[in-house]
Amino acid sequence: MKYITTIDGKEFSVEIIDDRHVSIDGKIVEVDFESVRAQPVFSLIVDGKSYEAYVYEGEEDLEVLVKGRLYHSKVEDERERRLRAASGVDVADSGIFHLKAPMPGLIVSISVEEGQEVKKGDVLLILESMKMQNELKSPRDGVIGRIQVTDGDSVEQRQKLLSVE
Amino acid sequence: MKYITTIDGKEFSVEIIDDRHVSIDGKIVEVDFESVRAQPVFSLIVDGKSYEAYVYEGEEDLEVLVKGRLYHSKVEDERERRLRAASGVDVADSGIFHLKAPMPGLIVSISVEEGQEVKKGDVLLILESMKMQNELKSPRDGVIGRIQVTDGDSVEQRQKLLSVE
Amino acid sequence: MFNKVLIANRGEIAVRILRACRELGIQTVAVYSEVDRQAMHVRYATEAYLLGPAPSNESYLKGEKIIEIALKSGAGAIHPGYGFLAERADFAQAVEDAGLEFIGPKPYAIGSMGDKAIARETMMKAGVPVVPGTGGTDNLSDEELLELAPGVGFPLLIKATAGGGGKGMREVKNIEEMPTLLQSARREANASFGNDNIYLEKMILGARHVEIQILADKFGNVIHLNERECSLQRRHQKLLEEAPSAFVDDDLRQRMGDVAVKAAEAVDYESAGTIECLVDADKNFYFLEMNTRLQVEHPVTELVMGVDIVKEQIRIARGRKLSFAQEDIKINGAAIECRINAEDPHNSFMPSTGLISHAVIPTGPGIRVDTGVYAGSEITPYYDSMISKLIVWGETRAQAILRMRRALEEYKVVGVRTNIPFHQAMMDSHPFMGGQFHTRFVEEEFSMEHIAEGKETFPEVAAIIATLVQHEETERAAHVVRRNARDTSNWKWLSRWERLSK
Amino acid sequence: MFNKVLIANRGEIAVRILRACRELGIQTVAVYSEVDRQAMHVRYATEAYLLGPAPSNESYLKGEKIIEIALKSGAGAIHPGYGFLAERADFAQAVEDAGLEFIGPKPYAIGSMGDKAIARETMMKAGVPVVPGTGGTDNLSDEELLELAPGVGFPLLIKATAGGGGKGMREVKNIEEMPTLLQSARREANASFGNDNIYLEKMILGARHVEIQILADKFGNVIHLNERECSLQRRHQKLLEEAPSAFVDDDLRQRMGDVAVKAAEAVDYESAGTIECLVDADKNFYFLEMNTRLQVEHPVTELVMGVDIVKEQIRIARGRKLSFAQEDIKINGAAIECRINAEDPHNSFMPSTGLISHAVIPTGPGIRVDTGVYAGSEITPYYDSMISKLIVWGETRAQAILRMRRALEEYKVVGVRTNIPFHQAMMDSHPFMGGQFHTRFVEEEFSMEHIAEGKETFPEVAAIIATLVQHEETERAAHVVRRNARDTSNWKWLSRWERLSK
Repeated sequence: MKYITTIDGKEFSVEIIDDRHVSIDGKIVEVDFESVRAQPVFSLIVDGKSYEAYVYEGEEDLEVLVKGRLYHSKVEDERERRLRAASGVDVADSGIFHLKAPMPGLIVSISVEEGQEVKKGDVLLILESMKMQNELKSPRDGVIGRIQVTDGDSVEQRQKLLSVE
Repeated sequence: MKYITTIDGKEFSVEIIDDRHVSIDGKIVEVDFESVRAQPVFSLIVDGKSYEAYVYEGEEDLEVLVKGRLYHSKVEDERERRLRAASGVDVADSGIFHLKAPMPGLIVSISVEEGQEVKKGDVLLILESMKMQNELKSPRDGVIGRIQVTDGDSVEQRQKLLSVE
Repeated sequence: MFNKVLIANRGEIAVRILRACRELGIQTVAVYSEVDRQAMHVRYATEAYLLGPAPSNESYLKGEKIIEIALKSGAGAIHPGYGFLAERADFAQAVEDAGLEFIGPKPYAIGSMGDKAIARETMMKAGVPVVPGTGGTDNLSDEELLELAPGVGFPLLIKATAGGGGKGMREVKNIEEMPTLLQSARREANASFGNDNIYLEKMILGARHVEIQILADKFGNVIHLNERECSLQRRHQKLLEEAPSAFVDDDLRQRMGDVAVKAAEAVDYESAGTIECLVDADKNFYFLEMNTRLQVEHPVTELVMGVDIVKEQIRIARGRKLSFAQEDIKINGAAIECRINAEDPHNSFMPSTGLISHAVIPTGPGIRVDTGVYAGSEITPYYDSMISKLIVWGETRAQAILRMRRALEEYKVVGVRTNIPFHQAMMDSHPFMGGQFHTRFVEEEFSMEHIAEGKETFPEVAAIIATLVQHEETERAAHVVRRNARDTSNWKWLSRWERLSK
Repeated sequence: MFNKVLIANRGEIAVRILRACRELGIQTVAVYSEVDRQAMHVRYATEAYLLGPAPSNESYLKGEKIIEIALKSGAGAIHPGYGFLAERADFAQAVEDAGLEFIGPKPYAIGSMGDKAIARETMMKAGVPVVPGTGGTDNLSDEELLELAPGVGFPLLIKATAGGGGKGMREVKNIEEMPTLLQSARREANASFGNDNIYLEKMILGARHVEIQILADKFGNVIHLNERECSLQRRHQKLLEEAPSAFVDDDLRQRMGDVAVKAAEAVDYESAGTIECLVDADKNFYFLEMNTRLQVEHPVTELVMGVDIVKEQIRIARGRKLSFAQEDIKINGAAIECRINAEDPHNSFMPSTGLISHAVIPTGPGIRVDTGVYAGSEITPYYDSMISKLIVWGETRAQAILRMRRALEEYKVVGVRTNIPFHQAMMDSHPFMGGQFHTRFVEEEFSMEHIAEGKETFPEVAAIIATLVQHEETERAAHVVRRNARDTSNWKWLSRWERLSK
């Protein structure tokens, strides 16, 4: 089975050959892979090198913690990949960014207005939660679309606050 | 719902009245009972007293660990109880005791012979496991029935070794 | 002498105090808000009583109700921990009036030291240098503060008089931005302490935050337990503390210790307290404030001095003399504390809420973890984001750093983001290793990304593991369809997948 | 100087050594048997290699294979831990011959001290008092031992010359039972050490087991780290150790320390080692044996002396001088170690095997846990039953006991039986609290049942909890039948039930 696996934006071509062998970018490696009972923990030994990994579903991807560093990963098989390629555009790059509340809290102030142009990194609004005021910033350049909250609103986690178009 | 609950051999009559009330031996108590997420842990608050309990299936009963002490418990509802009473005898008190290997190991020596009378606490055989020689003793008075192993045998966990009749 | 203590707090500090009580054979009473019903402090205590809904002002700030519970349960004393009611003189007074022992200083000391403005006055009178700022102990209005600001000079800090922990604190660069910041500081101060009084203080740039731990009994004996280095802060929140400070020499240590003892004596101090100072590059120090309570970072002092500060607080409240004299206090090795917060260091330290589905706590030599959370804990947005404290001891500071590195790598929390990667980067930072930093180091000079650059990474290993995990999941899906053909190996796929999809 | 170490061991001690290496920035190589593939030491090491099937003689005792792996992986040194190959002079020699550093003493020292019979000779020649027994260093046959036994006098002990940890040891009351016991001792010795030589030693009744920790570098510097109290044993297995010993006064401490240093010097000792002695009621002491390796109970010494013994071993092997001089060694507080074994104290301490489905490790001030197991670990019958060590430090022995009590109550292991209840009873035992015990105390005078009698129990609480848990399970079953009517509260029942029925 062939997969295209993306780690922190970098693509690897990984093929599962059999229980003990995979190839990565054409290079065959012998793997000893174990799932540790009752834990989200995996152990991989390659060429004697031992790697312990915590693997769990993140919000949007599979997160892999190896030697104290977290890797964001996405694994697609060839079929999925072809389908996505056929659709022409990468959904992630197009469309509208919806700013959602990362946690429940209180809207302290909204720093932008509908129709205003913003740059990546501009503060969009301030959400108070856990006794802290947290600045929510724009992840990209754009224009502010609909603002769905006002100052003083209590918001739930994942509630839509505004959009950047 | 009424239950007969046995704790370390002592019987209690426990009735679940509603979500917040139970009666134990006729005395009504207000209970605040919670199951802690993702753990075999329960929290009971009665009259302000806080009890944390680990509850898990033991080999033959429900084990309840409260304030550093383990309680062996058995819970029967009234119907079960009546059925058991109707059957006349308590199964546990009759019949044959089968000595099973509590863990895999090596039979080092058998201290008894078939037909021999033994008293509670007499050593039946010695099982070597985890580098230790472990004496397996008779849980009650009786006569040795069939011995199913000989010196030097390797045995699996739960394998029948001999019986006391 | 009391034999039952009510702990008016939650989280790791409630557990810390409960443990001290248990080790002293003292019965305990926990209080909790609705969202904390399953919390560790509730399960750990001898008794537990509900306060009210989650928001602090409906639960942990309800002093009257807490006193009522103490009386009803027969507790003879109340330990306030830190935060919440810990520095409220009115609460301490009410506790005393109810005939209970408040495990902390007398209301008078809280009042005169807990109010940051009065404390500055008191210290100035005692000849202790203070950071320049708005004098006077009146509650100044926004108008008055705006008028006084140019005299203090920019940049300056707005601080809450009832403050602590950086709550209600704002940096002000110029007069234009000041009105907005005054408002938000007051709002945060009110939310945190139920008191919106604020004052102004000049910012001393390039300084270190060094504090002296004090212990005082009811018989006028006062000792200090040397200093803690707390310069590593972000938005005035301490992130990492050490004892001793790599910057403090014996002479400065003694000068600061003497002043700290004097400051405590000036208000007939009793129990544990901390004198916070700024120290400039020339080793001049300025009194900042006194925290009239136990502090988050007390464990680093405990590890190097061999003194259990919480137990001493309880002993003092029970009317015992101090177990130690000043000459018994010797620095042994070095200790570092990392505050483990539920926040994402890769995303502006945004607080992270959710269910901790899995946690592995580091163990082994020289490691202490003070925690109130566990696998199964829900991190809610109602309280602050600190979930535990990881403290290590080493024979030397260098060994403590190496040990902390090891411990941070062992520490695994699944379900919420934590700032562990921040601390890992700090342990790899050369200025930190060299002890070269100041209170603005984290914000102005430190970059996680920069430190990460030099480190070996394992993207190929991550790719292989991610693919194998995904592949097994796919295999499992295929096998489930052919359910009748299941064998034991499929069960293996299944359990893995179930684990992953939880 | 080596930068990579192979750890020829498993379990908690492998993890302990791996951690020390990690804190020293040294790369690590683990070895493992087939059943240990998922073990913590395998996952924790930089590299890991399979040795063979589970039985020790096909895996952890395969010295040649281990050396081969060390050479292949580029490790420059081998740390043997304790047990397995730790006291095999032939293995140490083979390591040296392969051009690798053995982290431990030279083969000559292991040979002359590791062989208990030769060690006795050496000590007698150096004027150190020894426990009476069979002299001579020949490997005596059963016939010879039976002949010598009456001269030694009954009761006596059969001991393995390669022994340690009580393995291969038998108590003999009279000559009649001796032939059988000789056989079983030889069998156990062979299984544990690959060597079935045994000797006889008189039993000194009412004595204490006190041992002195030694550190020696390659430059002839030898220091001792004072004593450990190890009298609490069952079937000659240590169960609980302390430092310092409540029984040892400064005079005895100094006398024993001096002799221990002399003993180490007599064999040009290098690395960490322990001189075990019996001390009678009149404070006379007798050399028992020297353990030429790291010991299980080393942490209690580490906690009170502030010395990391494993790191010192590694530094010494790297050719460094000792970090400490004798005058730097000061006793600070008190430490206790409880060995947590997978065995059922209510059922003749029968070893317990199985899967640890859940574990809560105690945390907080003054607690150290050295462990190689975790939730998900399988306890197999192939190796010894110790799953972890719980070590506490206190300002005084009394405080350490109270802290241990707290820690034992926090420690939860679900899936296998442990001896935690035994240790809890010990902490409540008056003779233990008073420091009044000897090597046969556990077997002859201590009763868990007797201690339990006085304690408050909560059968009604247990009854309520058991009933509620069972009731919810029953409710759940009823709800599952009416699956369409499910609501969120049913999910709660379901998840509880799933958890219970795992």
